Amino acid sequence: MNVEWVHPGLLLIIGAWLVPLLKGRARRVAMISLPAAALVDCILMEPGTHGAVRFLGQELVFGRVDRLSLLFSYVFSILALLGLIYSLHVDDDAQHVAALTYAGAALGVTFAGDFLTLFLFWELMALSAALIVWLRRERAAVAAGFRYLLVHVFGGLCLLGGIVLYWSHTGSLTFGDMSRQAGSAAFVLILIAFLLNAAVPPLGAWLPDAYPEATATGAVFLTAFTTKSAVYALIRGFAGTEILVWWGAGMAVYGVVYAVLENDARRLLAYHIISQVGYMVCGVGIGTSLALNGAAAHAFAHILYKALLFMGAGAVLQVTGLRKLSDMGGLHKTMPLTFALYMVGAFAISAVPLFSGFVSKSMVVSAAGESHRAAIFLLLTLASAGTFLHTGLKLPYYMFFGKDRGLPAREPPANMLVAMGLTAAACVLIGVFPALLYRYLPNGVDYAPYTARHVMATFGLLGFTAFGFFLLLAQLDPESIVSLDTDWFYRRGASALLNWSRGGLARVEGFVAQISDVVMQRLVLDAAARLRELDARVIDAGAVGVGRVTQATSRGMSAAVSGHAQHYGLLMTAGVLAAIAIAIFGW
Amino acid sequence: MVTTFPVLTVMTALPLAGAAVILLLGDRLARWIALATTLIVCAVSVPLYLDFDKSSGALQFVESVPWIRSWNVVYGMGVDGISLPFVFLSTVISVLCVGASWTAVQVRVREFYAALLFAETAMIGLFAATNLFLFYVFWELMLVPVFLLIGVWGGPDRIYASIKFLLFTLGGSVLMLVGLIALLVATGTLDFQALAKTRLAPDLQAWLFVAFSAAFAVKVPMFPVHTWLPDAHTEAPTAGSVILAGILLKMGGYGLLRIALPILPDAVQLFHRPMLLLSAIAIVYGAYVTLAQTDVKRLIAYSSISHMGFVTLGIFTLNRSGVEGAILQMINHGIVTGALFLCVGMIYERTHTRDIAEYGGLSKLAPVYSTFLAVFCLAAAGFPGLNSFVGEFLIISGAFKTWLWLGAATIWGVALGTTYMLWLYYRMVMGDARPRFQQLRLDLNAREVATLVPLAVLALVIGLYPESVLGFLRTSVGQLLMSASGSGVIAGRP
Amino acid sequence: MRDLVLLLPELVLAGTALVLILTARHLTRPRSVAACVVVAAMAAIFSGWAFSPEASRIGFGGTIASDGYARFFDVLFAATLALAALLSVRYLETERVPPAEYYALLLLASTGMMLAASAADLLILYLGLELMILCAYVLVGIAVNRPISNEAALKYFLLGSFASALLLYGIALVYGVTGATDFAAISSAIAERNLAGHPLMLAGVALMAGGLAFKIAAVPFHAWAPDVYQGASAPVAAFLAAGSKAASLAALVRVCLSAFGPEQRIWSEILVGLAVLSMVVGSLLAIPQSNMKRLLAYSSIAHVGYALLGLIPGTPEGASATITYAFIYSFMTLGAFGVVIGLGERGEDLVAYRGLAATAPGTAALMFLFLLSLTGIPPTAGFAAKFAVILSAVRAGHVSLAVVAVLCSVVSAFFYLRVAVLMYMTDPQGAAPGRLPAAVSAALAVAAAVIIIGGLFPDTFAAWTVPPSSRTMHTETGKALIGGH
Amino acid sequence: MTPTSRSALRPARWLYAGLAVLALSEIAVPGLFGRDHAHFWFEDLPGWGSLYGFASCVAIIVVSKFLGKLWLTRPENYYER
Repeated sequence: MNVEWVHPGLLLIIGAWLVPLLKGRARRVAMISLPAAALVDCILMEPGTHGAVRFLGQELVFGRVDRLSLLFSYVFSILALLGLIYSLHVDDDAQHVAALTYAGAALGVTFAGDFLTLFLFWELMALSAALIVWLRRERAAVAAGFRYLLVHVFGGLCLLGGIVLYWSHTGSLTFGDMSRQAGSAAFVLILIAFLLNAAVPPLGAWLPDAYPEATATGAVFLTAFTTKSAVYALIRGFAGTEILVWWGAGMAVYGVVYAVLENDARRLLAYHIISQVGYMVCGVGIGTSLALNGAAAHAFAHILYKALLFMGAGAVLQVTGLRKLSDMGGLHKTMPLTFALYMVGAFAISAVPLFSGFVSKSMVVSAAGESHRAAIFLLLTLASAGTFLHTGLKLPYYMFFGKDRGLPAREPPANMLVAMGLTAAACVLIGVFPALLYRYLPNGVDYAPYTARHVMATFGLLGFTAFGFFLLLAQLDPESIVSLDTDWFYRRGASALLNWSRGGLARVEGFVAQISDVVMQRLVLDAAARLRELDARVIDAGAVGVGRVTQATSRGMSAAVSGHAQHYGLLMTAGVLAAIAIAIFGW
Repeated sequence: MVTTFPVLTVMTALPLAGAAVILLLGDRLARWIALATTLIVCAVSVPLYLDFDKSSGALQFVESVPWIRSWNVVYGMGVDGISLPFVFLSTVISVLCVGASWTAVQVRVREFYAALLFAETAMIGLFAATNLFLFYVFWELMLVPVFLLIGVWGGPDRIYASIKFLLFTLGGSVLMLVGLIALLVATGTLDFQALAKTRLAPDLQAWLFVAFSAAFAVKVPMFPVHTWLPDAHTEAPTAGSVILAGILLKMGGYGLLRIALPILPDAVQLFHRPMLLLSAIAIVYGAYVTLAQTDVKRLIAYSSISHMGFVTLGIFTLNRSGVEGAILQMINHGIVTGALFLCVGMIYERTHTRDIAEYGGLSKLAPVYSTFLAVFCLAAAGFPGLNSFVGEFLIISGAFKTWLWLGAATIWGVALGTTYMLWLYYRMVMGDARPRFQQLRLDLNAREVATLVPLAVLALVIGLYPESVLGFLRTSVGQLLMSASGSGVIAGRP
Repeated sequence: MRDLVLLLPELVLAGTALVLILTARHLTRPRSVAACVVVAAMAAIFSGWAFSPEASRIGFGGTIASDGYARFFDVLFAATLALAALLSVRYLETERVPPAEYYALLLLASTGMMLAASAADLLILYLGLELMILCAYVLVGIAVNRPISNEAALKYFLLGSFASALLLYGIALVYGVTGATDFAAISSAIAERNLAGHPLMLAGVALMAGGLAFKIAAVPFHAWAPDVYQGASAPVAAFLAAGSKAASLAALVRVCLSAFGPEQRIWSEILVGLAVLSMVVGSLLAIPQSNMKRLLAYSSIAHVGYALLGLIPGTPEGASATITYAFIYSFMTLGAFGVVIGLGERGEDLVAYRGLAATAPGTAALMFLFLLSLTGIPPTAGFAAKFAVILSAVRAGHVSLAVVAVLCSVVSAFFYLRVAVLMYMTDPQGAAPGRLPAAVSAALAVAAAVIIIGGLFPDTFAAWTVPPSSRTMHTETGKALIGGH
Repeated sequence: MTPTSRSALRPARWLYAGLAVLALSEIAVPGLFGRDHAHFWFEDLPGWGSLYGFASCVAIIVVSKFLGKLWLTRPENYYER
């Protein structure tokens, strides 16, 4: 690849190995400057095709730079920066290396111009993400990370199969609009792979399964990259795929429904990732330029505010060590700053006007409206009500107010607060000056989020959601439960498969081994034993009778005669007779 | 291109000389001499890669001396794009075997290293032979040292394993002997190129194919005749396992490429569907059985069955990407599985257990080891950017070009493969450390690192720049497929 | 008178034998006697190559053929004799056997072998074989104070005489039909008066085949071999396994090709039966043996089967393959027996080989080499020999035979390598064996050299292993065979 | 805050008032500042946002709780068993 173009992803992946080499201040500087450098690199990047290499007789493009990939690269590197600030205090190099690799892989996916490159970084992303989960180094985390890895291996294989099919059909590996392949096996396989990473139910259960198991800091990175890079890939390849519209809308509601039942703070937020990604998938499905803009913009905004929310929940986890809402309460006294910053995120995700979510989410919703999809419009609106219900009301209520358990808590370390502050600032900034975001969107934008009707309708929606919330507050008390999701299939199913292969196939294998043993040994050895028997018994016995007669006639020379010799003689006679027979009849 | 310096003969003869010296000088110097010899062989082999003309598919560095006139057999050495990578692999693997046995072998040291070098001679000779007779001689020659390696320095059940190995492989190869003789009778020559030019009567081809593939199938090993492999791999000492996995299994695939495809094209057309089926079975079946293993070495052994299934599948897809992938995959399997056996051997030296259940949490006790193991597990799982990915990618695309369900089977195989590899890593390295390992010094020493690094580098280089191997193959494979598609004069029947 | 030149090797050996017998009472030190026997053998070889005419000719009124074939076997038998002599030294010293008589018998037996190989007449052939086997009887039983060897000798004698009777009866029948006993006359008679289908003729062929089959110990005429080898002292067993087998094979080949050329179809059918039975039964019966000599006996039976493969097609190159096999086999088996002898008394029991590689690496390595050669693993001479015979079988279209042969060789691999397993993969039991006696190691060295050279350069002996001179074959079969070149 | 925190937060008069204001303004405001076009007829219903917000809030809670009771929820150690 050429010199003047530096791949920000590789910059992070390779630079990551600086971290373990450095100590103290230098290390912190490196941790900040690496993603900062990546960000600058992305900003200075001019559109075009860079870093093309030949591989397997194919042209691999590491740097396909256009408005879409640039937008995602900005937000990815911004979040890498914020996330690292947030985790500055962590003294575990492995986590930082994993995080940087993860971010780098996401950037690699963003700039990948062909399927092989995409696949390379896709797998790298899965692996580093699993590593991040593992690095909480607790049994539950390790198990969850392993499940995460297996699911994504499956997804990766669908992708690989799709790529290979695509290659053998079209003879090219270029990653672009797939609509011409629509319906082919390649199309389906690749779509499945993307949807799996986008955590689309029923393929999405890995997300609430794994993310809450990560460390407080790790979770922040996890929320950003995997699903959003999938959204990027969907926008790139599957814009206007009708099925995505309904799937996305359903997904938005699905997340909300599960969030009601959830007790673990970060798992609740995880379900809201699913819900929010639903908006983007839906936007991709609608496929109009407004919808695509909306999907991209929402991804951008979502990465920021979701990170903020996870930072808040992480901060609480950090200081209290608690994850279940049922154990928390009354923290607003001890952690006011965290509470305030968290609420910014909550307002953003609930699309309160003047916060980032409002300006991005409404694009998708109005795109649904413009394409006259009433049902979708209603579903999405309902979902946003639900979003506010949980992230804006339920979670903060039980976390910061609710029953005061007098928990010994204080504000989190400064770097966490700084990171949260910056993120919150970004959310508000975008909310107040949407143009900042809009001018980077892939397609030209003429969209005004702040119309009187829209603003008022939103306020009404949220206000009466709050009303309903307080009415039904009694119903909402969190309970210590887990809720079934499709991860049941591999959490319960996997063990079934293993038992099966241990039992049944081991027996088959043993059987095959038996057969070969029989052929190689039984046959030979037993036949040998038999023949020895024959040699000893039959010939002996047959000869013994004749031997008696001979004995009777020739006692005199009996001393010189051993039974065996006669038997041999008989044998020879038989041989001669046989030979004569062959000679006579053979002629 | 003919060189005046008989480099191949020298490479083949040097290890024998080294073995002789070792036997004379005794145990103290044995391993040093062995190391020196293998390294010298590597050094000698360098011009092979530099002066090799990639643009020509013909044999190069050819040496030909009349040998046995009564059977019209010459002593012929030479390499083309297909055999060169295997020669390279053999030389490298041999060095690493010496490194791996440095401390592991304590009894009958000189015999051990002598056998090792003897094996190297057989390997190089086999891949450099240009006629079937010489090929067979080295083929059988290979049995002896491996038989001894397993039987003398192996595990508790070594005698059973060694005899089983010997009888299986011998049973296969004697049929090849009959086939060889039938070929000689039918065509009057055993020279590979001459044979490839003559077209035999189809029914004769069919019989010959059965005879030869009996030998090759046992060696590869293909599905129903694979049961010798787990025992052999499990009981063999580390170096033995590495040679088995790294070279011996490849001899079968190499034979298919050298003999079955070019010499018996019609028979291949006739049999390639059943062979594909067997390969697919081997892939999936092998993977499942692997999944069920509880012994590290056995697990890797069974994984080889699955991986070699990919190789035979690639070969019998009979299209370019399939065959190139198969050859590349043989090299990759040699590197990766060899490395995995080395890793297992190294940890076994310390813990003296091969039961996966007794492992866990190595990441804390042996970070370096865990890192290497991760690299090789990922490589074996076909992680992009590492060598196996390229091979599997080519084979899978070849399979898809042949039959869709075949591609599906391969994908399924890859899925299972990734699963058992990652699961193995998960069980051994993840989780909390076992108390009984706490006081052991589990992590690798410099020598072991030096043994593993070359393989890791190879895995990475081939993964990122497969041309480094494929470049050598391309022309020869093209020729091979041309002759496999069938062209030449009809030769007399026996 | 100048015909005597043709018998020069025989005469040398016989003469030495007479001298030994006359001076028996003065010769008590086996070493010296062995030395002069070896010298005599050398002299025989030398005379055989030096004085015999280049062109092959028939002497003594068409009874003695002197051709490359005969000369080759002269060399072989002389070499066998020399090696056997060397191997016997220690045995004679321990068993207190009068050396002179012993060596005289060896010499006379070898003379008989040479006669049999160069006979161009049924009677000479018979005489030669009888001379050989009579000496063999005595040699087997020469340790008078060992009941087992007496028993073996008697058994051998009874069955042997039975076999000789068969042979003689066959000769008589053939003579009765054709009115001739010398090969050329017989074959021409068969051809001209087309007696090929004459029942008595056929019976004669069958009887002679039986008689010779006993001497080469082919199944079902094999049963004596294990007992006799076990009963006889190891050196004698080695001598029998190598020499007498080779001699009888030589006779068989010459008879089949020269005399009964026209009957080829018949005797190859009989030989197919013998070959298959020998290979299968020999290999399978060898497996359960726990006594080394019995094991080698059964292996010798199996190897006869392989050797016959070459003769079956009745072609000259097939014949030369067979005699090559006989040649190589003699050295392989002499080598194996040599190790047995080298290990002394305990060498006869398989247990003695446990952990031999640890206690006596050199001996173990040699034994391993011989075993590999017997199995037929390249690059040993055993492989080359096996390759040649199977090749000729396949040439004649007997592919199924070839398959049987190689499968049997897998079976044989099992019991040969079981010994290797004992030597290399088990722990030693009891005291380490002493060093090999110089004589024995010399013999082993020769055998090993032949096996390695013959394996690396199979053509080495091809120049010598010529089929019996086709001068005697002026029948259409003969011409056809010549055409076969 | 005392254990009676919930009562303190229970919808008080001022909350009802606020909500009423919200609803009214939602009806009024678009009328006052010119009407930007609606996509669907129901958007023109008076107080649409408020109605729909309340409806969906209740719907979500009821439905998901119902589903939870019915099928989805399991004791916490479900997967550990």
